[in-house]
Amino acid sequence: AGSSSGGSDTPSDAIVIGLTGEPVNLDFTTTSGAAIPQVVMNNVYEGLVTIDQEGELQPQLAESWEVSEDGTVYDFALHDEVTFSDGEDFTAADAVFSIERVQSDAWLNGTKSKMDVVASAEAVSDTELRVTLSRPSNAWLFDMGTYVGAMFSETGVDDLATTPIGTGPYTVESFVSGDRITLAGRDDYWGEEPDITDVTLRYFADAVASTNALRSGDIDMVYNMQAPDLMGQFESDDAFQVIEGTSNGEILLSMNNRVAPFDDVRVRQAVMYAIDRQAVIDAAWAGYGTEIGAMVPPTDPYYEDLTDMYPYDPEKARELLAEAGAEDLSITFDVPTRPYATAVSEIVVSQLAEVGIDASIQSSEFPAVWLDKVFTQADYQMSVILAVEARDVLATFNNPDYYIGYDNSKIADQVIAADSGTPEEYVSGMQEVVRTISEDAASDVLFLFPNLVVADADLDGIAANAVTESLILSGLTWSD
Amino acid sequence: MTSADFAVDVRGLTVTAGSTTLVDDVTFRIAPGERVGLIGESGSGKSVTSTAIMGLLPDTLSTSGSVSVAGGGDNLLGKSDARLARLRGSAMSMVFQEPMTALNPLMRVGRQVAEIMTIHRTASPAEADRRAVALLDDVGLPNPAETAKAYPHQLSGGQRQRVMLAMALANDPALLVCDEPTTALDVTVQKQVLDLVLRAVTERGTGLLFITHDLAVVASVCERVLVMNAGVVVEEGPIETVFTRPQHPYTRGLLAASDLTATDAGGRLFTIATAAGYDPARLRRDADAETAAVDSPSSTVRTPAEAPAAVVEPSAAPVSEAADAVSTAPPIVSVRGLTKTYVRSRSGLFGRAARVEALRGLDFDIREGERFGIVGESGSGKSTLLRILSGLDQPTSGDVEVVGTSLRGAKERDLGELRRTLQIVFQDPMGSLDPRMSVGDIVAEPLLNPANLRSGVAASPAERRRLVAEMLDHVGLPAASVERFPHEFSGGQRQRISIARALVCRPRVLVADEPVSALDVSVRAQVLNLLADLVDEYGLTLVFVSHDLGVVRHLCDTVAVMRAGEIVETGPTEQLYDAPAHEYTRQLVLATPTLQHTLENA
Amino acid sequence: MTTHLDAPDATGVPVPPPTTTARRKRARPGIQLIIGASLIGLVAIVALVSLVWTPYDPETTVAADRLQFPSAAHWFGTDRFGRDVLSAVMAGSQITLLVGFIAVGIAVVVGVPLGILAGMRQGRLGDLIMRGNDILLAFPGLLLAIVFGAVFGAGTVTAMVALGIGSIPAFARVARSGTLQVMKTDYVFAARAANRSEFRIALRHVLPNISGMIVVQCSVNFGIAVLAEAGLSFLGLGTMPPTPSWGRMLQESQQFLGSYDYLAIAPGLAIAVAVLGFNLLGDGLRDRFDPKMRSNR
Amino acid sequence: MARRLLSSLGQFLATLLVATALIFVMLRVMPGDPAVVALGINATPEALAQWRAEYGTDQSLALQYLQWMGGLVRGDFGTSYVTSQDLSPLIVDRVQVTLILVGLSMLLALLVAVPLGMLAAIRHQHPSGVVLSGISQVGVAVPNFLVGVLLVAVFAVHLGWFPSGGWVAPADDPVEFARRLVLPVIALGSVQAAIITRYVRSAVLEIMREDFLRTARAKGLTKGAALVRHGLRNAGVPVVTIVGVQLAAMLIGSVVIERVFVIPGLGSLLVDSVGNRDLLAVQAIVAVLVLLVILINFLVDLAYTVLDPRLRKAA
Ligand SMILES: Nc1ncnc2c1ncn2[C@@H]1O[C@H](COP(=O)(O)OP(=O)(O)OP(=O)(O)O)[C@@H](O)[C@H]1O
Ligand SMILES: Nc1ncnc2c1ncn2[C@@H]1O[C@H](COP(=O)(O)OP(=O)(O)OP(=O)(O)O)[C@@H](O)[C@H]1O
Ligand SMILES: [Mg+2]
Ligand SMILES: [Mg+2]
Repeated sequence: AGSSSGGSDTPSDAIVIGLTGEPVNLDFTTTSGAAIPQVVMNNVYEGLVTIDQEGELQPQLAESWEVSEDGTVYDFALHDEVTFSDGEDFTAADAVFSIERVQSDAWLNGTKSKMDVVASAEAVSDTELRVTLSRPSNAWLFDMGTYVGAMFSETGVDDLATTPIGTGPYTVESFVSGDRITLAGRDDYWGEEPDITDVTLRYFADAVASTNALRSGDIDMVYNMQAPDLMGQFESDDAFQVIEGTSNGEILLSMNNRVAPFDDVRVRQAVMYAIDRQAVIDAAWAGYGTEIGAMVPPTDPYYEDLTDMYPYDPEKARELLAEAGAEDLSITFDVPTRPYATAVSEIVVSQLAEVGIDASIQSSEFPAVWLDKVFTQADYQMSVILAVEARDVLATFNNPDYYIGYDNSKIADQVIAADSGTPEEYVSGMQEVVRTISEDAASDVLFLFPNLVVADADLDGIAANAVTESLILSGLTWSD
Repeated sequence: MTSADFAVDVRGLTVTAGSTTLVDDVTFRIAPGERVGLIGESGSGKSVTSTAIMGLLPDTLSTSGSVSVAGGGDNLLGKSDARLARLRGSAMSMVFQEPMTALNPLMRVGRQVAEIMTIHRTASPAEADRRAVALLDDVGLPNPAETAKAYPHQLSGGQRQRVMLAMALANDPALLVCDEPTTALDVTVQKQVLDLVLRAVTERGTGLLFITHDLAVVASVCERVLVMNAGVVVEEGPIETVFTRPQHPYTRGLLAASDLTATDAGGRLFTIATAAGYDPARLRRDADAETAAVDSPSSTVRTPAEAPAAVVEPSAAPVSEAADAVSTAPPIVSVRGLTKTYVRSRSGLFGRAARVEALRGLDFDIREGERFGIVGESGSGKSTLLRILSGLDQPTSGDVEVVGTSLRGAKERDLGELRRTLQIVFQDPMGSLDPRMSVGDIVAEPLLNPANLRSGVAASPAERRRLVAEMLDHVGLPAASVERFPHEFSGGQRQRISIARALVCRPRVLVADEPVSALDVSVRAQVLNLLADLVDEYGLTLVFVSHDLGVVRHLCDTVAVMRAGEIVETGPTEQLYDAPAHEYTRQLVLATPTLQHTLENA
Repeated sequence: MTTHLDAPDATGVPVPPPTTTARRKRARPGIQLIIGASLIGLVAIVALVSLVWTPYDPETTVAADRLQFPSAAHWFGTDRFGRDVLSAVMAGSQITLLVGFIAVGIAVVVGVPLGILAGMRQGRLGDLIMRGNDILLAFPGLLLAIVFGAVFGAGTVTAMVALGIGSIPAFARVARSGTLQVMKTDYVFAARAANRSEFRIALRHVLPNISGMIVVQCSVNFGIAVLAEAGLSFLGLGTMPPTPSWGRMLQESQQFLGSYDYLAIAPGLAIAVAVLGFNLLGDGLRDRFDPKMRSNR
Repeated sequence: MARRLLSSLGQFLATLLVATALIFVMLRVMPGDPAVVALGINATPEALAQWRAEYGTDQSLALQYLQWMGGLVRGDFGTSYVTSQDLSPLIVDRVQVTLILVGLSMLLALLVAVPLGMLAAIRHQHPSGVVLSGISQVGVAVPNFLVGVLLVAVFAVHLGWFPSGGWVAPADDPVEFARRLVLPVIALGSVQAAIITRYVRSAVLEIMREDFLRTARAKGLTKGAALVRHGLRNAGVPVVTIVGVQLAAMLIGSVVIERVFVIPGLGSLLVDSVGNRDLLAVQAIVAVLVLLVILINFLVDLAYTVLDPRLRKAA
């Protein structure tokens, strides 16, 4: 496949993209992690709907849809003449199959719960699909734009790990583990064929290696760059373009609400005041990233600027700690082995020390150990993690069994009400919920993780906003 | 080449290492066909002289003077390596001491011999291969065509030395330098090699520089001798003259110490220090007497003393009166049907486990108070026997009883009694002393185990110090030695330390494995004297191993001759030497060069 | 076979002048030994000083001071958290020495007795030990470190222990071959003839006489451990932040290459100095301990 | 030969048994459940149980081990928990990559180290020899990833002469394959060259003191010629030993260089598999590693016997 592709000598229909975090396989129905949907969603698989760069829902396989008055019945009109890459036609039956499959045992990934709200799905005709929800949900349709809503072929789910079959513009040509995945454009794609039909995704364990490859002309774009300090060199170089896209990822300084000392709201609030978030962004991520104050990215409908709620005020922090009788705190800080986490942790520890909290870093191998110890067993005091899933504020805080251990009694009912209400009620309801969570200082959202992209200056159509996990390839094109 | 009237001409050769002078103003000349010996004790500068002639000295040494070799142009000193290389192996050749290491282990010996011809282009490669086989034949190697294909490790020491010789002679050099070529060989093999050298140089008219520390050897090979001491040639002249009328006291000392048949008034061997009382002229007369003795085996060799200061007697004399008493005493060591088989671990990858029958059925007794000598060539099993006697190794079969302890299958703890009554002195005086222990600790070590003490009670540190001091005094070492380390002593002194350690617990049996083989002649006499004194003083039974017949003859009253794991002959020393019953014993006696003998033949 | 370069002792009195001067001359430490010892001494002194004093706290981040080029205030500059690189390099020497000492310590404490035992008991026990050793040999330290890192959590301790276990075979081998040599010497036979127990022989004769080889091996493995720790830190399996470690500093400096090169120079140089020091020390010691090598100086 | 092979095989089996059993236990006590890693956060207990049943990780350790060994006997490493891929072709792929990388690096190292080591030995008293051995000392002291990073910075990023990394199978594109190997092979090989130079130097120095070399000079060879004709092969044994040791160490040790140059080798697979708790993959890697190490030792032994007739069967 397309191997040598220096920025200038790349054929106009080929591209090599550098990524970090290789998928172990291509089956997101049984394997977690954002790396799989990053490759296959919108490229190999498509959904009924998709989410655009501004975070808005857009039709994809469904031309249009209608929602019943009570918000529980969705009637989708599907595109005609859509085929899967194995040649099979895409029909409403496939959509029913796909939705029901999420609810079945075949789908193991935890995100399947997003489909819990679906009561039934039926194929009214080949192009007409009716989905009935058990209760109205504002979130469901949005979720259908993520990989939970991927449409599978009834006959093409035998080997999802290596041979994904979808309706998207690309097929997986090869998967060399530890190295690369190549995608090839489909001739028989139902929509507009992409300009670039020869895509190579190369995986780098190390961000520096990927930028080196970019600079030596080996690759054309580094997507979701993990070494922000390298950006400066590209910004001053005309041969490259640097894009700071948004993402759904929040850097969450999680505090275990169930164990001392963070079972005391005053201690949690003290931490909020103790952290100078802009300084964290500057030191840990070279100034890239946005303060958002809560676990809601600006692209979400119910975003509200809460950054002023806890200004940097070490004095206040010390007061709160004194009030809580928690001076000279010693805590352990479980840091997953990820570049952002180690970078953030060093500055956080230093800032906490200022207010008299002695945090000792304990490194947790990610994902294995961190998932086991911190996430599953909630055997931790403080941790830090990049939460990448879209619209995850509720998943994080509206579940007392979750590792954060936030007591959701105050918000649980508000959440149901908001989800079931009108879109306007949904927005205001959710803002209410988020404010409550912030007041309780359930955890400290340090900043919104930027989706840093560096690319050859001649590359156009880069979908730099990581609104969902997916990296949308079809818009890419070379300018001359 | 023909025009030269010398094989080598050395003038004022001086070699220095930094500020130390190793060889000082040495001048000599060897005529074509002349055989010149260079003698002197260890470290006197013999090897440095010979390597300087060959131009093989390390760069760290500096030379002055001049060395010319027939056909080699003017002074060779200071010439480039490339220039000298052209002469080495063609105009002059050298045979080194260690046959085991002097050949390239990875190259077939035929190729190594052929190489010297191809290097100097004296033969085409094919021709060289052919001539190599012929040369190997010349030096008396059996089956030369086969041998040429062998690797060095497949040949014995004597055979390797023959290969070296074949190599050295290949290009008919004007000068052959031999640096102790037979020191590492058995006497029987030594004789063959010496004969070979002699024949080769006479046939070819090669000048020979022969280095050795063995006076008898030099006498048997050379016409003229240079005596070297501390880098200086102190005396020079025809063998006959130098050995019978030495002018320099050092030469006289060497002669006296080498002569194990001569003792002073106290029945002790001469040392360099006491050499003044030694009359070298007796060698000549003795030799005559010896011939007579061989002619009529029944007569005992007893030459009346001539020198006023010395009683010259055959060595057995000091102990002869004790011999009768000994023969009636009960055996303190009794060996019956002793065999020992080693199973060598696989040599290399494809080797099979080799079985070595080191001892094949020995029977003998040693009586209390006896001085029992064991002689035999290398590998005949002498050391193995001693290790078994001292309980350091297990017999494979047969019975061994030492001081009432049966060693067959004895466990370490059963050997307490044996360890207490029997002690050992080893060959290598450096190797038998732990370099990291002070002399005091070394000598005191046997005292640390209470089981070794007669009293059976642990000795206090003070007691130990007293015993050690006493013992050191006995072996003639100053009390201050306790704090020093082995490397600060000379070879002879180290052997004294070793003896002190062996005797500190007052054993009844002393076992000595070649205790003087590694020593210079000058020191050898001292140590032998000391041993004889201590054996008398402590009433020890002595088991003494040596490959040197002269030494055994001086010290022991009974001798056992070993060959290939068997005792071929045992008997009273005199009888065995004078009338060897076994063919091998006879060969051994004949092959041993003695000054008397060779001077007689010269 | 043996050569005697000493003067004869006609009088039975020790002969100090020629022998001891010759000794002293030979024992004069080689240039390698001097350089090696000085470099290690430097690292050790820096480590000691850093225990009580460094120009700045090596762990405190100062956002305002990030990425400053070397200056009078910060001789080696500051890193991306505004920490003083000189202080970090100084403090990093502690980890380096610690890793070296513990890793080598484990290997010595386990490997040497095993090697001596295998050398002294050449029967089944010896075979068993060496077989076990061969098995361990198939697990290089890095493999152990990776697996241990997963089992016990990556970090300095894990790395040290894994590297230590990984170098046990080297020490066992050296100890065994040394022991085999010593056990063949006459002084051991003499000690056995003097009724000394095996344990005493091991302690009094074997250990002191193989100590030279062991020390050489130690210094070699010290260097190996320092490099391995750096490599592990590079993989993210070494010392964890915020504890300063040269390997991690080097790894972190990577993304600043080309713009803030000084960040790589200081730790890179420090690693090279330490490893070079230990290697030179090892070579120097080998020359001293190995008589075969001596004549070569 | 057959004997030696047999004993190698025995050693392999014994080592494999112990090693894999150890790894098995170790991976089991390791924190982190492969099911959780695979299914991720939010997975339901039922889903986890189902996953475990599917991959058999809920069975007893002994049974899992036996099953795995059974597969191994049939030359089957099993199917990865995590990637759902057949492990055998994957491992074969990775081993190939590592062997090519390591083999070429060692070749380069030897080509550089043997002449340089000899030169350093012959000139050990001249300034040039001292400088050479000084360079090799420094070379040994530099972490190899630093060399790699610098090579990339200069030759890939700055000068653009070579790609900064990546791997192309030789069958796909031989030219590109070679271009991509240049820098990693230099990075890995140069440090090895420094190490081996030191060994060659000391082996040659040792040989230079041997009696037979003096003999060779006495035969009329100059110092250098004697060394080349008689010394080299003799110096071979210690050099072969260190080459064997280094090769074995590099199989996993090259992981650092693999990381720098983004090369999918065995070491990288190990690091990834351990991170993913891909127990079967780790097992397979360890098994292959043990096999390779023993194979290397066997070849080293073989080289000894080729070099040294004393080690051949005493006829
Ligand atoms: N390369 C050298 N550098 C310094 N001193 C040396 C060197 N070679 C030999 N010597 C010294 O020169 C003196 C003479 O040594 P040489 O080897 O010539 O003695 P030798 O008479 O041959 O003794 P032996 O009988 O033991 O072989 C000794 O004191 C020795 O230590
Ligand atoms: N530990 C051992 N393992 C295997 N073979 C041995 C061992 N010790 C001795 N041998 C062999 O036993 C035979 C007798 O050896 P031993 O050392 O007793 O001879 P020796 O008469 O003392 O010779 P030397 O005069 O050379 O000291 C030799 O062939 C030797 O190679
Ligand atoms: Mg000599
Ligand atoms: Mg012997």
